[in-house]
Amino acid sequence: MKRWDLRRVLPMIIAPIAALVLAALVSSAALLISGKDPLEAFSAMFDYAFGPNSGPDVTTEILNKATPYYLAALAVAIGFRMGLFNIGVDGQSRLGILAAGALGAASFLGVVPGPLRVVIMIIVAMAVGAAWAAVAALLKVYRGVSEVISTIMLNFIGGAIFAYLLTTERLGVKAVGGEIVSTPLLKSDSWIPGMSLFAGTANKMFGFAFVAIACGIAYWFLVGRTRFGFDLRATGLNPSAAVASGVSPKRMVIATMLLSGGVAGLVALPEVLGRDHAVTTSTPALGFTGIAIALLGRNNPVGIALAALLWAFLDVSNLPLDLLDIPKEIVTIMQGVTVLAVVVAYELAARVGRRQQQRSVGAATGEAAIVTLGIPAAIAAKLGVEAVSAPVEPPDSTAPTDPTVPGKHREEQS
Amino acid sequence: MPADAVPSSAGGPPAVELRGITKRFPGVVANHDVFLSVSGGTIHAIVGENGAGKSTLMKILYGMQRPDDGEIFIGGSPITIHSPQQAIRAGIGMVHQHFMLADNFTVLENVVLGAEDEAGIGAGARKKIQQLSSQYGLGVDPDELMEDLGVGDRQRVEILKVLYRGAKIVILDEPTAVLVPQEVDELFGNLRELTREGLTVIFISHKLDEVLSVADAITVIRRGTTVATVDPKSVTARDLATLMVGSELPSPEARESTVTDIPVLTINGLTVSTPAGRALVDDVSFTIHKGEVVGIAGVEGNGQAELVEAIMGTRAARGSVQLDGNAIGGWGTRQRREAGVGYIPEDRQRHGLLLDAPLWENRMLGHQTEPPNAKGPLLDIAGARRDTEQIVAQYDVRTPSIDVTAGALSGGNQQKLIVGREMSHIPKVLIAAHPTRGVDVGAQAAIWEHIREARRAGMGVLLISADLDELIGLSDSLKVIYRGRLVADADPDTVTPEELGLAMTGAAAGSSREESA
Amino acid sequence: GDNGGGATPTATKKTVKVGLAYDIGGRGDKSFNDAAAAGLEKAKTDLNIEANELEAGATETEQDKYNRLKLLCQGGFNPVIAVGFVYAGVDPANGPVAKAAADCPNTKFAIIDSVVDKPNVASLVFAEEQGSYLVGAAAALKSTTGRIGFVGGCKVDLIAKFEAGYIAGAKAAKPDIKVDVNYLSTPADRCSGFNDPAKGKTAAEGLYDAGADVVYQAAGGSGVGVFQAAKAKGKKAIGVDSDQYNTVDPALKDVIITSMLKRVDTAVFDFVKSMGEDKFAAGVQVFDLKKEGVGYSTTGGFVDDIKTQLDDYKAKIIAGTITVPTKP
Amino acid sequence: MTADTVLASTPGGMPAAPVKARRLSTPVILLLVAAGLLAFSAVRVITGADDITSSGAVRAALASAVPIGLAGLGGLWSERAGVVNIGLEGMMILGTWGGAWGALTFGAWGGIIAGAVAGALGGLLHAVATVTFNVDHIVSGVAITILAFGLARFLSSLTFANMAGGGDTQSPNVPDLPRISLPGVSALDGVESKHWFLVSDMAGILRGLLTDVSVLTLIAIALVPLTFYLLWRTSFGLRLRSCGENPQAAETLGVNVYRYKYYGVVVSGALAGLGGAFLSMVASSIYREGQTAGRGYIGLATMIFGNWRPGGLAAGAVLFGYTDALQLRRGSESVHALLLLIAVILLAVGVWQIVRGTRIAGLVSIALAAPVAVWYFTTDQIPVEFVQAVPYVTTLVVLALASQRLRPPAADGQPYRRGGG
Ligand SMILES: Nc1ncnc2c1ncn2[C@@H]1O[C@H](COP(=O)(O)OP(=O)(O)OP(=O)(O)O)[C@@H](O)[C@H]1O
Ligand SMILES: Nc1ncnc2c1ncn2[C@@H]1O[C@H](COP(=O)(O)OP(=O)(O)OP(=O)(O)O)[C@@H](O)[C@H]1O
Ligand SMILES: [Mg+2]
Ligand SMILES: [Mg+2]
Repeated sequence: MKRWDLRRVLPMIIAPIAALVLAALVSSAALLISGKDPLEAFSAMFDYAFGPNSGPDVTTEILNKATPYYLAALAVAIGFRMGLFNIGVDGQSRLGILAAGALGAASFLGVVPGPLRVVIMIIVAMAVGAAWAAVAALLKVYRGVSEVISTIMLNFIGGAIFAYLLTTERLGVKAVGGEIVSTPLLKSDSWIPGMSLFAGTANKMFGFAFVAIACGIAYWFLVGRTRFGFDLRATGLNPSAAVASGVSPKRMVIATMLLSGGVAGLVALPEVLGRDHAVTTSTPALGFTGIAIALLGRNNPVGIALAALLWAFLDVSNLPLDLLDIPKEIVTIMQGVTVLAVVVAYELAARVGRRQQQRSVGAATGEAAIVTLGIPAAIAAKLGVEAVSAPVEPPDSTAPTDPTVPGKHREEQS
Repeated sequence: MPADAVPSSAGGPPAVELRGITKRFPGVVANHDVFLSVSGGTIHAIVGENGAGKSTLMKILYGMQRPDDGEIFIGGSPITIHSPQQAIRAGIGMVHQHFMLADNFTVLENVVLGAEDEAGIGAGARKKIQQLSSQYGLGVDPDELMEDLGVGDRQRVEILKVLYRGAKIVILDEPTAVLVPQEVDELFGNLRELTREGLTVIFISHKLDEVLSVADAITVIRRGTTVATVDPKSVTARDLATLMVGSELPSPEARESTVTDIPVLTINGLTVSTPAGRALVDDVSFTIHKGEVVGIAGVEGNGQAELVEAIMGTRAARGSVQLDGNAIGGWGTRQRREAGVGYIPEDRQRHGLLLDAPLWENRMLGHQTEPPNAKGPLLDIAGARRDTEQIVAQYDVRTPSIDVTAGALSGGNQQKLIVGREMSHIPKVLIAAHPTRGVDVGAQAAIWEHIREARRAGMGVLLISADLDELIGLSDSLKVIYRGRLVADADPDTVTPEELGLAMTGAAAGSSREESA
Repeated sequence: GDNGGGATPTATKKTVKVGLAYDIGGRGDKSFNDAAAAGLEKAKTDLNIEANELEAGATETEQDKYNRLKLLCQGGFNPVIAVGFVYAGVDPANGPVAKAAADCPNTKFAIIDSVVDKPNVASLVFAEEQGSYLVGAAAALKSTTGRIGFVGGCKVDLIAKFEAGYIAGAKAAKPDIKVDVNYLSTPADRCSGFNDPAKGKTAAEGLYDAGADVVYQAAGGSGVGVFQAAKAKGKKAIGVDSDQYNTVDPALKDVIITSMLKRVDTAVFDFVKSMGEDKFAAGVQVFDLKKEGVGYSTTGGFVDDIKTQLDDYKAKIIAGTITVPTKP
Repeated sequence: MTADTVLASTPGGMPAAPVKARRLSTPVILLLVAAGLLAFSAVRVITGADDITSSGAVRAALASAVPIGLAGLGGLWSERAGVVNIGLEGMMILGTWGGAWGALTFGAWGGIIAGAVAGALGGLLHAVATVTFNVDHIVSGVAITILAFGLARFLSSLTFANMAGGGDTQSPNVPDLPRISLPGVSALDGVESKHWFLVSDMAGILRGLLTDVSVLTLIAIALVPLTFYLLWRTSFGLRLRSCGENPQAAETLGVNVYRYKYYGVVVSGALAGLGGAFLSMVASSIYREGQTAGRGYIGLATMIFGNWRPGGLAAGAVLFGYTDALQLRRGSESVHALLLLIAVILLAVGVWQIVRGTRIAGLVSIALAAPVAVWYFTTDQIPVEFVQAVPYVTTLVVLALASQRLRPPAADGQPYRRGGG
């Protein structure tokens, strides 16, 4: 078995595609039930997203929407890789962005040059997000509180703090004519400029997308290429073995939670720095979206990127469905089914892969087995046994390595 | 108990007969054309190397695995068994190799589970359990919580579970692995009691002398096939071993002492307590010198695991631990390992491997901060891969490549990988807990040889094992642990397994057998 | 959404294609969005129009709103009506409506509840505090216990306007009246209090138990819970936005003594009508008492006896002798 | 290491049994309840926050506790069978839709059934994913919640949107279930409104619990002892729990683990669905999108809080329901009054700890009591944002204090495959 064995990799590629097809079928069925034409729906979505009219703008928009999704999913994935469920991305992101937004617009920082203020905002957002995540980490480490529950509670509590602070009596302001409370608008020197992807589009891609990409690369490098990453993965794969290997579980939980919360703090920054230029009470909650996307992308930085784009495509392109009087909830249904189908498909693919590995192990060790078979003649003679000692014929012992043999495999018994 | 309903041994059809059983797993033929005939009212032993297919065969008989081929006869009539339920209905009961008990349930709940129809789950069941317990002298209290019981009691609960269901055929898969000789004797007493009542016992063990002493017939399985059925009176343990392995065993190597007087690991007053204050390891002190193997004998659950964990730094402890002159008591596990403590954990799958990761990543585990696995804070993947190839070759890990996952390897090969990994870092001290548990004879000899070799090179070894022969054969000095205390020292040159076993139960505390190390 | 194909042509000059974008909650919220829908429905029957309606999703960015507006204007809809302040965005000068209006300079836009200063945008805003003042006075006058209540769906400034007017009106009518205020949510949970009738019910019960006998709700979809509580306790309630006496479940009608009318329906209808007559006027249109843009309902006849007093307040507000506060 | 290490003689007797979690005896519990009642009563009299023991607050607490408790019971069934169910929220969403739709189509009782069935279908999906396909339990739960949200909206656009008074996001008014009052208790109204020390408090509590109670509330309350009976006193329950403790062992004893896991998860979904139906039928008489507002997760927290036992879970649900009800009933004042209570409790705990000899913990408690008291005396109200966080803070604090005594089923959340052991 080679390092990149096609037999092992192929199921992993087929799995998400099969899941997508299934999701499309399910939503088609839903559409047919409500008397709509699925093809019309899908073509309207594609036309809106990539067609000549709206295409360039909407495609850019998909990228822009995918950017915070990507960050949210990365935040979740860091935890997932060590078996930690950070469901609190939402709260961490809101507190982080509020602190960053308020500070970025604060007058006492007015003298600081814009780019430096951006850096300060990024650092503050990460620090506050990490600090809020640390509450859950400490509760887990020292009080044994499951992070699943504590982060959910902390989302509500963080939200309360956010809502308390972002009012016109405190950190918030209201623009003339508007009703939305937000932090003061950032000065334009601390905006991150966007870039046009296609000629003549009004919509610009967030400059922060490059930060997100950098985060993805950093994630890949950290998890796959560093000692810390090894500890992280080892803990996720087998916590007790990781402990025996020298990983300190407490430190690991805290470090991972801090990292995850830090990235969570970044989630809303692309939009704030690139478009809104202020933090509002309606910062979208991306915690659950992040979980779903991390799962779809198998916690892999490239997979997450693809999943984020898919998710963003579905979210953005459903807009024209209303015009056609097609219920756009089918998109949510499709998202839910995709996640479920993808994880099931990966599970099945992993089973196929595992079986293939066992076969190849069996094939490699089976040959060795045959050589040693047979009773030494001396012993047989001494004991007078040979009645039931027929050695196993070689073809049979290797039979299961032939994939076509319909042996009763463990996987098929249930 | 249905003592009457059992076909008598002589003359009638065999109580259990298996014909031509074949069972394949992906990549493995676990059973191939197996024939087995067990007479009623006897104790029938099955022996074979690890992975020979014994457990699989019994699981087939008990309905937990379906054979690909072959027939089963109970009391002479053919029967299909597709689930444990059917097996139980056919009068078959099984005590599994690993305890099948729910810790958070009471004894009663564990026993009646699945057999609620017998006597309900309340007072009736309690009465029945008490009655069975006294009838067979098991001494089990139905209302105790499982987690409060020791291994011996657990074993008896397992047997009680089988009896409670009115089994006429009782399968015991390695029931003695975790028992001390005295407990084994008790168990055998129980088994004979059962056969006197007319029950049939099928019994799997790796301990050949035990088998010879208790069985009425012995079947040897090798590589999934029945090799022979022999009469215990006409064979020796050595004959059996030869049948199992299929070749002559290497004779035990003559011992030569390599012990120096340079201490490498010194433990002083080491104490591990539960949160409630009970001492699990109680004021333990000893020294390991360069080139010395110190063996710890003890019944499982007397603090060995905690002692190892305390030395490895994965469990809080009081007292001092000195490695090569450095007090390492306050160090974390990583620091200890980097300082030269090698570790072969007791449960390799739980503590030693990442089953879903490839071999080369498993090679890094535990040494992820050291060359060849790391350069500074980064991993050195190429280095680790190269070194893994070398370990695979040197330690005869049977695998098609280093990219398969560790979970795809057999237990013995997994163990060889772990041993190779630990040895290749040339530890100053090796903490080896049951280094050959679940490993077949060939691999066992190889692992011993590796340990001896490293010892010659000056490594100190702390050896913990349930295999008394291994302990005696490998150790330069032996200590007995009982309830967390070192209660006796023994000289491996003179002590016998029986004496050691006696000391392990605490009975010999203070007796004349101890000698100074 | 609605296909809006069935417009019966009547005496208007040309067919107007109206695109309407709802706020979160959308059609069927029995309140704010439904008021806009009612205006559109009326336009459909009375005028020669075609219409299409788009709903907002639960978690949207400003960009999504902008995309929605742009989809409508690019789809040839003119005018495009944005229902709700969210469409103005954080910075109305640069928000979804402003941007879409810049992108489609030939399309006329209307925004409800916010002011967007663009040559092709009409801003339709309401003096909710004035209407609330009147129902506050009504509540105080109707109260026998000297204690009344207010249930707000979410603690945001817009709802505070309702609260402020209500309290001011009540105090004007009865200076020693006690007003208990209870908000159902905050932006902390993304204003779930607009969607949780159970919370509305619990909160209103708390107010009634504390002695209030009239409760005014500005709680969107949770308002029905307030009416249920009133029914169960045999107390009274005041509706909001549309004449809820007419929209609520018949069993609950008799608890609603009046509703604070925020004539989003009229605003929408008038706006569509003006488009048909080519009379689009950019700029702010304040729908206040004077313009009958806010008011109180009398359906059910519960406030007939105090109508003169209420109308007196109304006249004073119109005349400017009373200025109603917008912050509590 | 010398020869004399050899023989420390064995300490006599068996090693001490591990300390078991202390169970409170009935008199102690009664005493604690009485003390609690006294404290509440005193705080009410001192602060004048009559709502903290009013019948209305108690009734609201009950109504608030029921959906959470049902979700928690759902979690219990599932996790006792070894399957973590974080999809409770989604199953609840399905239940809100099912309850309203069923009630509108078949009448109120039909709503109960439809709500439970809708939730059960969600549970079935979770079971298929986790039990049959061995998908990670949390993953499946998250996916089901996403799916349920879309499905409920889709279904309402198919059903409610066509009904008079309904829309894509809300249903018409849903027919109500009967409500029951214990005869005679209503008469306590007079006593309650006097605001006497202790007497009025007890009257308020009794009235809240015994009058004007929906039958679905009664059903929900009855489900708590019923769950206990079924899971701990029947062979069905023994088997189901064995799947959460040691499925391999259960398998070897002939228990069909898959089947019992399916039972557990499907019942779990049905209970969560019932909780959803309660929301749309009893708590608000209307289906409204987003109405569950995270109650499924709170239910899960309640179950953990209750140590995976029905009684503890019910206590947790009531605590959460109480704080939730209080914050909704002129919360700024009521919760403000609770500050005093908290200060008093902290002080009492501190003194008790010092008496017991844990000086430092005691001093910490007392030190914490001081700022709370200061907060109370220097303010009149608590900002509404914080008032609304009270239930979550309470849950988190209690979990932080109690988590280490908790004992989840041993095989909870672990994948299981037949023949895999
Ligand atoms: N639960 C399981 N699931 C899948 N495969 C398994 C499982 N248990 C064992 N195997 C397969 O069986 C083989 C060896 O398993 P096991 O650990 O029983 O080895 P063994 O026979 O004891 O080996 P050895 O003789 O080397 O000790 C491996 O190839 C592995 O793929
Ligand atoms: N569930 C399984 N899936 C795949 N292979 C298996 C499984 N169970 C057992 N095997 C394989 O079947 C072979 C026989 O295993 P079995 O457990 O019967 O051996 P055994 O004789 O009981 O060994 P031991 O002495 O270690 O208990 C093993 O080599 C293992 O590879
Ligand atoms: Mg084995
Ligand atoms: Mg075995």
